[in-house]
Formats: sequence, structure tokens, C-alpha cells
Amino acid sequence: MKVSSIQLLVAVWVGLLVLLALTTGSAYVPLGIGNTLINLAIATFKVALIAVAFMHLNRSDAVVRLAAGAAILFLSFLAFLSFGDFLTRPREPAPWTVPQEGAAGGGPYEPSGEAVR
Amino acid sequence: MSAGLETPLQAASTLGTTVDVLFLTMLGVTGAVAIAVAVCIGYFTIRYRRSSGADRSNPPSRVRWVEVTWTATPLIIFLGIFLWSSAVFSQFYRPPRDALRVHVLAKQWMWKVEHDNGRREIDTLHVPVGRPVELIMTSQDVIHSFFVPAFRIKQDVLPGRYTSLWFTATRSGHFSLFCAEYCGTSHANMGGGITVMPQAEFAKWLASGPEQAGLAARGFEIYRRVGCSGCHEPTSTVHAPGLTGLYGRPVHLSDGSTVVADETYIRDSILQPQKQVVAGFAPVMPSFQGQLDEDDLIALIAFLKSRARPP
Amino acid sequence: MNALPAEQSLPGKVLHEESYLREGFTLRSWLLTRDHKRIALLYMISITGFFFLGGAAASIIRLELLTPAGDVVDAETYNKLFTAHGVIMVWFFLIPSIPATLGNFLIPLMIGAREVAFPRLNLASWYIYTLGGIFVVITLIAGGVDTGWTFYTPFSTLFSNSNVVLAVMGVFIVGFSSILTGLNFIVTVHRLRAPGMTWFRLPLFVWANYATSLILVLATPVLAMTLSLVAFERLTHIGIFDPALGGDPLLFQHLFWFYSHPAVYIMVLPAMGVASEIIPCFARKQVFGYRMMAYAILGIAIIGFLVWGHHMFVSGQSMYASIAFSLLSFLVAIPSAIKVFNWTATLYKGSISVSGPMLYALGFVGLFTIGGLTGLFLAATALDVHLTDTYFVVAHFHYIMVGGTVMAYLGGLHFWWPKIVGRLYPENLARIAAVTIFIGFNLTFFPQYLLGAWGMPRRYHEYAPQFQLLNEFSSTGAAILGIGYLLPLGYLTWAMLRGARAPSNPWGATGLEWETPSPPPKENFAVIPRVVRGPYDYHPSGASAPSGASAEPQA
Amino acid sequence: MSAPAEHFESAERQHQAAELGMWVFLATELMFFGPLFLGYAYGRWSFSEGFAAASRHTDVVIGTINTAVLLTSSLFVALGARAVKLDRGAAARVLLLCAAGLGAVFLVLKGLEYHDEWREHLVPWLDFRFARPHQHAAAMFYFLYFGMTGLHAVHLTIGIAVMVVFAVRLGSGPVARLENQIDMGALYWHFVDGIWVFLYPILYLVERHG
Repeated sequence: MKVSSIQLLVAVWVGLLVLLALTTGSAYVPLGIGNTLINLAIATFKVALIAVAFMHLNRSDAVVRLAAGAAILFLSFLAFLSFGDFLTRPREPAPWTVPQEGAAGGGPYEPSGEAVR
Repeated sequence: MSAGLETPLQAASTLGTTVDVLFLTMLGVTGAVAIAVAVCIGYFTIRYRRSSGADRSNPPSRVRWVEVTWTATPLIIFLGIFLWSSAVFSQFYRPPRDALRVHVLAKQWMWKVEHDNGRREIDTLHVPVGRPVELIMTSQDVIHSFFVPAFRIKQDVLPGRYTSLWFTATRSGHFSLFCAEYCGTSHANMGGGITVMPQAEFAKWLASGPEQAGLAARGFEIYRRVGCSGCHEPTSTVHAPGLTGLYGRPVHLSDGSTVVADETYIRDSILQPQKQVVAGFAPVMPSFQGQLDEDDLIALIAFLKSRARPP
Repeated sequence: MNALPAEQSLPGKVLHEESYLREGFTLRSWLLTRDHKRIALLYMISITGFFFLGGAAASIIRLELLTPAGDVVDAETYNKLFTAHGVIMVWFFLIPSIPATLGNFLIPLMIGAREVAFPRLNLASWYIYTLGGIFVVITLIAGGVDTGWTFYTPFSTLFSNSNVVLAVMGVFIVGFSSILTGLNFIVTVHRLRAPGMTWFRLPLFVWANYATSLILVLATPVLAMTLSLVAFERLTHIGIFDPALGGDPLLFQHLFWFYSHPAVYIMVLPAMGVASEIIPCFARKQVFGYRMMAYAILGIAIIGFLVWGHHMFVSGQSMYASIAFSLLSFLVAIPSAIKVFNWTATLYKGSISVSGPMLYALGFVGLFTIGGLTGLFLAATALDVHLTDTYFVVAHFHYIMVGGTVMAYLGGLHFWWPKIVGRLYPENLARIAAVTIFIGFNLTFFPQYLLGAWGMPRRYHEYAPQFQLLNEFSSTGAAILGIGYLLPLGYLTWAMLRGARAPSNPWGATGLEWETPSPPPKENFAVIPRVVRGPYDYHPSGASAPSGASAEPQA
Repeated sequence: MSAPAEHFESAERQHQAAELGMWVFLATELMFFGPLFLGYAYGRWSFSEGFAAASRHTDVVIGTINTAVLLTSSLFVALGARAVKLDRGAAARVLLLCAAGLGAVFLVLKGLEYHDEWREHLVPWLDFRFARPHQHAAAMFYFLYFGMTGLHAVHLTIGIAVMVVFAVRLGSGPVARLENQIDMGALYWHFVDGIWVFLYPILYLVERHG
């Protein structure tokens, strides 16, 4: 039963902490959309590191790797196609309040733009 | 329930006829495939029944060209139907410029319709024949759906958002209007009627209705009826902020911050005046929560907008 | 029926182990069993119970719709009835019907394994199903839920004053039961196949249940979270669907239909698997295009995840998204079309005997074809604008669910009944029942296509007078259908107790499950067989295939 | 390797089955988190300033420390699982208990953070107050914040309980019998850590530089 060495595990751990510092540091540098992309990229890389090193995906056979990737693939279907709707939809918010009592936690929803097209 | 209202087999709107043509074509294609499959199954079952001596030499279990054709043919037919249907569908989303605009407010279990000149109807909609009509719709509570089978149109009406729908009636008559999205107890009774009239008759009907001032005029009437004018008119004795030219102007609040007087600010100041008091004024204004419903608020805001320009 | 000469698949070694039914007679031996065959029977009993409970709700609905006026029940009760019918039929009958009963019983047998991968999880799955069922029954007793099985917000979260949270908890719990079943099947098929049982020697029933398990495992958790968000938002008025907070009711619909369309493939794929077993057996012929059928099954399962937007063409979804979903929906129809053509081609040059299971299977193919083709109307955006939320849609999904899945489930029950209970059912009664169900079904649901195209909206307690005649046809058809379903309940139960003893392979079918005695012993196989040939090794030219042709016991 | 269950030929086949089963289970867990991530993405897209304003009110110091704590606990679990495979029961017990301890530290810090947020009226159900233009977006952000971190905390608590049970059982009987189960427990722990690796940037680091 192959077992990963202590040095590898500790090295991966250190790598993860460095990436954490990188994420947090980069958040304070004003890069606009870049911040989000960098954060997500680093997070993906950290999860990949955990999956391969700690969860020994490199030693598991193809089916297990497929199972590991399946959920990410199917969630991306959900994200891309539903955002395909949100991004291409004309936004016409209308004033709306819960008729009986004011919605808890703050006043009624306010239209953010010209209400009527 | 809706006696005398038709759901005709022949569409009564321009888009409806194009949809009917596509529907009949689909019926033909799918009908042919269904009959073909049924005939094959019937024929094979009889011809190759166990007791028959039919020739069963080298039964095929894979015939490449057959499999390729019955994969490619449906693909081509489907793509054709997809393109045709998408072309028709995109017309649903391109209302003509000169369409007659009508506001529809759906609420649990009735349709409130309001024409641009303020003429209001409940559960009925009068439209001229031959002229495009565009409905701007929103819901006051749950999701409803404006469905007129005669025009082959349907559009969900969502709370918190405007959705729109357009049609051009091709013949006059009385057509059924249904709510097609389940909306609670009386979802089945939330129907109504679309009355399509010749244009002259429609113009007369539109004008003759009970004198219904425009949105802003109605706002002014509410502005006086609930007593806003009592305090906010310049002539009043009460020390209250002037509302002339308010819409869009920055307002200095008592807590030092500044807010642009948009619709939200006006709505909040009417429903919860204590939250944001204008600098230099006492928080004496009473709340109108519960006295004014959705339409009144829209009308009041329209009125204040109309006074945005100094008189 | 051509019973083959006494099978001699296991030469010399007479299997004298007791059948799994005689392993223990105490209630404990049933309620704490870890035998996949017994769990299948436990599921069969609870599923039949819920089927007739949902059917009762349907019969009152059809009674109400005999007349345009709402005179049998009031609007509130009618709304609760069609919601109960939807929730019970979808989650408590259709989704578990074939995988949890026939799948649980047959998959280990068909792949040459002694047990599913995780027996304890399998039993837990049945208990979770029962717990979910209890919650739903409590909901019905406490006054029902009136949101429709779709639980659309903001009606379900803000405006409905019925037991939404109770119903949602019931469905949340039963979701985990199907996740466990799916997980079990995936690992079993991957890790417990007999030596020599390669993927392309698996019967199509196993392929279908494997693909179904992929959907079960990947789609159901999304439903569980979405429904818990609805319950949470209903209790605290704070949530991502609440329009007052700028939330979007369409966000709920995207999440709900992301589960619910793959769910309809969960319901129909196993039925396709059953048909792919029955038709080759009774046509005595290799299934036509085995590999294409297997790829079509996987294709349906995966593309099925990309098409949910066709439920939302008029819901306010953007035009471009609707057109994209329309194209994807047309693509998912192609594998289904391929399967129908393959079943039909299997009959060519076969030696067909039209006995009970075959009648149900051919009924399935016919009705599924009509259901599938009318689905194309709904995939075309321009037609869907008129047809959605009308009885056209109701007829479409009943043709596939009732005409397809229920017919195939009954066909599968008849086909494997000798193996499950070790006794034969009365053949003529089965044929009568199949024909009655077929006629009753068409009389009930074909008029609904016409009603839908004519413009009658669905979920209507009262309807316009011009729709009455077609509704009367539909209600009479429903009465015939109801009787049709009672027949199998009767004679299959009778057969279980008093039917003639069944040999191990009454139909002369190929497949490892027919190698074991009927009913099979607890360990399924005395010796794990080594598989040397593909499935469906039939010879229509009358030469009787040597029984057990597809596997010899290991040396 | 311990003796296989009766329907598996070899313990190796049973381990492979268990591993596949666990990974499929982790796939369902990720799908279970899916709608929350989609809700977050929707909210972030339609109320970007609101979400940014709300995210600035989260305590990034505790968040960062917690991430480091959880990553370290993952290391201990990995070392623990390795020790079990090498049949070093005692070392494994200590390592798994350390991991569980760090998990507990995470929960305590999280509790403190929740308390601060309660005091600052940031809990949507308990007298939520937020600066005017973004109070709805903030209400939605904090709904998602408490939803995601709460669900994560529940999963972490289960993980801690599982690790403690393993540590106790390692004390008695042959270590080999637990190897399979501990490997599965480790996979679960790393998954929970992986979820937090994603939660941290999207909840705490939204336009921090503003």
C-alpha cells in the first residue's frame, strides 16, 4: 500500500498556507474584477492540491477521478446555463411590497432604475 | 364562468396564424413518425409471430447505414423545426414601435388593466382590431400568467419585475383570458375576457369611459385626498419640506447624510417617514402604511415626478 | 410459453439452499434484512401502497372534472388533491418504482454478484423512504399542501397557508433515500461485476439503472438544498427567492427544474431498460444495435442535465436562453428516438410471442413514442408559448410517466415475477389487464392533448363549458384505467400464494438472473459464474439456445 | 487489511468499493452546496456593491486564522491516516486528536465571530440593521453567509465526532481493522476543508481594497 512521505505532506501544507497568504494579500490590492479571478484561481489550485496530495487522487483509478470531477462538471452546467439566462435578460425591476406587512429586515424593495421601460 | 367567450380553433392574431402553421406542420411530421412506428411494430409482430414460417435467416443485429440514417434524419428535421420555431419565437420579443401600451397589474385572483389615458378595467381588456397592443405587466403578489388561447400568447407575470407581451388582433370578437400559472385558491376563476373592437368603436370606448385622469392627475387627487397638501403646500401653516421639484434633487437628512430623492426615497418617506427626517424639520409626519396601496403609490410618485420642473 | 427442457446449467450440483424467502419468517428477519432481494420486496409493498394513494387522489380529480362547475370538492381541496397526486406519484412511486424494486432485486443477479456494494445503506434507504412517506402522510392528515408538486415561490414561501414546510421535509428526506440507492448501484456495477462481465456484456437493464443512478446521485442533492431554502425562507421570510429582497422567483425555477428535468429521465430510463430486456426475449432475437442503445442511455442521462430551461420558456426567462434550451431539448430527443427505432427493429425477423410481458413492453414503446413526439411540440419555443401550462403538457408527461414507466414497471413485474416469487401468474388475465390498461389509458389522456391545444389551462378546479365533452371522455377513461390497475394487484398477489411453481427459466431468457433457481437463494450464486458471451444471445430460427449459454460456472 | 465482508472476494476489492462510494458521496455533498453557490453568484452579480459592502463587515482576521487552522487540521488528518496505514496506532491517535482539536478551535473562533456579528445587528433574523442603500443586498448576503458557514460548521462537527471516535477505537484492538474507515474519514475531512477553501475568499475577501 503506497504511502506518501511526511516531507510531501508537510510541503503541501506549507504550499497551502503560502497560497492562503497570497489570496488574502491580493485581496487588498485594488485590481477590480482581477481580485475575484485571482481569488477563485488560487482557491481552485488549493483544492486541487488537497485532492491530489491529501486525498491521494493520484493513486486512485480513473473511475474515482471521474467521480471527483463529475460534480464540478454538472455544477458548471447549472451555473453557465442559468447565468446564460440572467446575463441576457432585460432588467426591469418593478416596485413590490409584501401586501400584508412590510417585509422583515428593511423596507420594501426599491426599484433601482426607471421603473417603466 | 366565462360564458360567450371563445377559445377558437383558428388563431385570431397575426403571430397566432404563424404559430398555427408551425403547429400543423409538427402535427404532420410527428403523426407520420408515430404511424410509421405503429405500422412497423404491428406488421413485424404479425409477420414474424412465433407460429409463422416467415424467413428468419441471418437476423440483423447491427446495420450501420440504417442506424446512421435514423439518427441523421431526426437531427436534420429537428434542426429545421428549431430554426423555424426560434424565428417565430423571436417575433414575440419584438413589439412594433407604435404599439398601444396598456399596463396590467395581476393580483390574487384578478387582472387590473389600465390604459395610457388612465381608463381602468377589471378582468377585461378592450383592444382595437388590426393595431399592435403591448402589455406591460407586473404582479402584486405571486406569479400569474396572462394567457389568451385565441392569440396563442402566454407570458408569466412576475412580482418585482415588469414582463411584456404584444399581439395584433386580426378579427373582432370576445376571447377568453385565463391565468395559466398556478396562483392559489381561485386560480381557476382568475379568468377574464378580451374584447376586440373595430378601431373607431375602440377610440370612442376609450374616450367615453368614466373621466379617468392620467396617472399624474390621479396622483394629485390622492395628494389632496389623504392630506399631503395640508402640510406640504407652500401656503400651509405646518413647517414641512416643500415637494416642488423634489424628484431627483439631493436631500440633506437630519443625521448629516445626503440622499438623492428617487422613487425609493419618496416611497419610504410616505410609508416610514421616521426613518429619514429632512435636516431642520421635526419628525411629525404620520405614516401612510396601509392607507395607500400599490396603485396609489405609483400615482403619487408619478405626480411628484410631474412637479419636478419648477411651476 | 416455451419452457425449455429442465435447465442443467449447474451439472450434477443440485442447489438445495433455501430460497431467500424462506431464510426467516419473523418480522425481524424482514425489517432488519440486508438481502437486496428482500429490500426489493419491502420497497415493492410500500411503493404499491403509495401508488394507490396517489391514484385515489387522481380519481377524485377526474370525478371533479366531469363537470365544468366545481361541485365535488371546493377549490382549496382540489388544489391540495392535485398537489398530493403530484408529490406522491413523482417522489413516492415513479422515481423509486423500477430502480428500488426490480433494480434492487435484479442488478446483483444480472452482474453475477452476491449482494449490492453497501447492504446496510440499502436497508437505510428503505427506512429513509418510509420516514419521508410518514412526513407526507402527516402532511395530508394535517390538511394537505396546495402549492402544486413544483412548490413555485413566492406562492410557496409567502402566500400559501398550507403545510408547505411539512411536505418539503417529506420530499427532502425521501430524496436521500434515492441518493443512497443511486450510490449503491454505481459502486455495485463498477466493483462487483462477475469475472468476464465487461461493460458491453452488461444487459441494457443494468445500463439503464446505472445511468439513472448517475442522475439520482447528481441531481437529487440540488433538490434537497433548493427545498430546504424554500422551507427556510417560508419560516424566516429571508431568502434568495424573496422579491422584497431583490431575490428572483426564476432563481428558484432554475434550481428546481435543474433537478426536475433529470428526474423525469430518472423515471423513464429504467423503463427503457425493462423494455430492452423483454422485447429481445419474446422476439427471440438479439436486441438491434446494442452499443447504440447503451450510448443512447448514457447520452440521455448526461444531455438531460442541459435542457431544464424548456420548462421556463414563458416564465420571464430571456429569449436567448430559451432558444439555447430549445436547441438542447431537441438534441436530447435524438437518443430517445434511436431507442424507439431499435426496439422496433428488434422485432424484424424475430419469432414473436405476444404474452403478458411482451404486451406491456409493446404498449410501452407505442405510448412512449407518442409521449416523446409530443415533447417535441413543447421543445419548439413558439408552440410552447401556447401549449405550456395547458392540458397538452399534462397529457405529454402522463404518456411518458403512466404510458411509459408504469406500463414498463408492470411488464417487468410480470416478466420477473416467476424469479421473484417462484410462481407463475395466470397468462390470460395478464393479457386482459394489459389491453384494458392500454385502452383506458388512451381514452383518459388522448383527449387531454386536444383540450390542451384548444386552450384549457392545467390545475383548473372549474373550466370553460366548451371543454366539458372531452373531459367526460377523459374521466370515463380514468375509470377504466383504475380497474385495469386493480387486475394485476389481484392476480399477481394470488399467483404469489397459489400460482404454479415456476422453473428457473420459464421464458427461456438469457441473463445470469435466469441461471439461479426461482426464487434464488440468499447468496444468489453457489459459485460466481464466469461470463463468456454478451447478453441477448437468442436464435430466432427456432434452435433452442443451450440454457445458461451466457455463462459457465468457474472451474 | 482487515477481513472482507462476505460479498467481496478480497479486502482490496472492498477498499476500492468503499473509496468509490465515498467519492460519489462527496460528489453529492458538493451538489448539495451547489444551490447556495449559485444563489451567491446571482446575488453577487445583481447586487455587486451591496455584497461588497456587506462583505467588508465580516471579520477577515478570524476568517484568515480559521482557514489556516483548517488547513493545518487537514495536514494532521493526512499524517494520521498515513500512520494508520503504517500500523502506528499510537501516533495515529495523537494526530487524529490534534486534528479534531483544531476543528474545535475553528468552531470556537466561528462562534466568537457569530457573536460579534449578532452584536453588530448583522444577523438577518435578529433585528437586522444595515446602511440604507444596501440593506436588502446585505440581508441576502448575510443569509447566504450564515447558510454556507452554518452548513459547513455542521459538516465540520460531524467530522470532529468521527475523528474522536476513530481516536478512541484506535486505542483498543488491531489497527489494521480501522484502516479502511479512517481513510474514508480522512477523505471526508479534506472535503470539508476544501469547501472552506472556497467559502473563505467569496465571503470574506469581496472588494476588501475599497
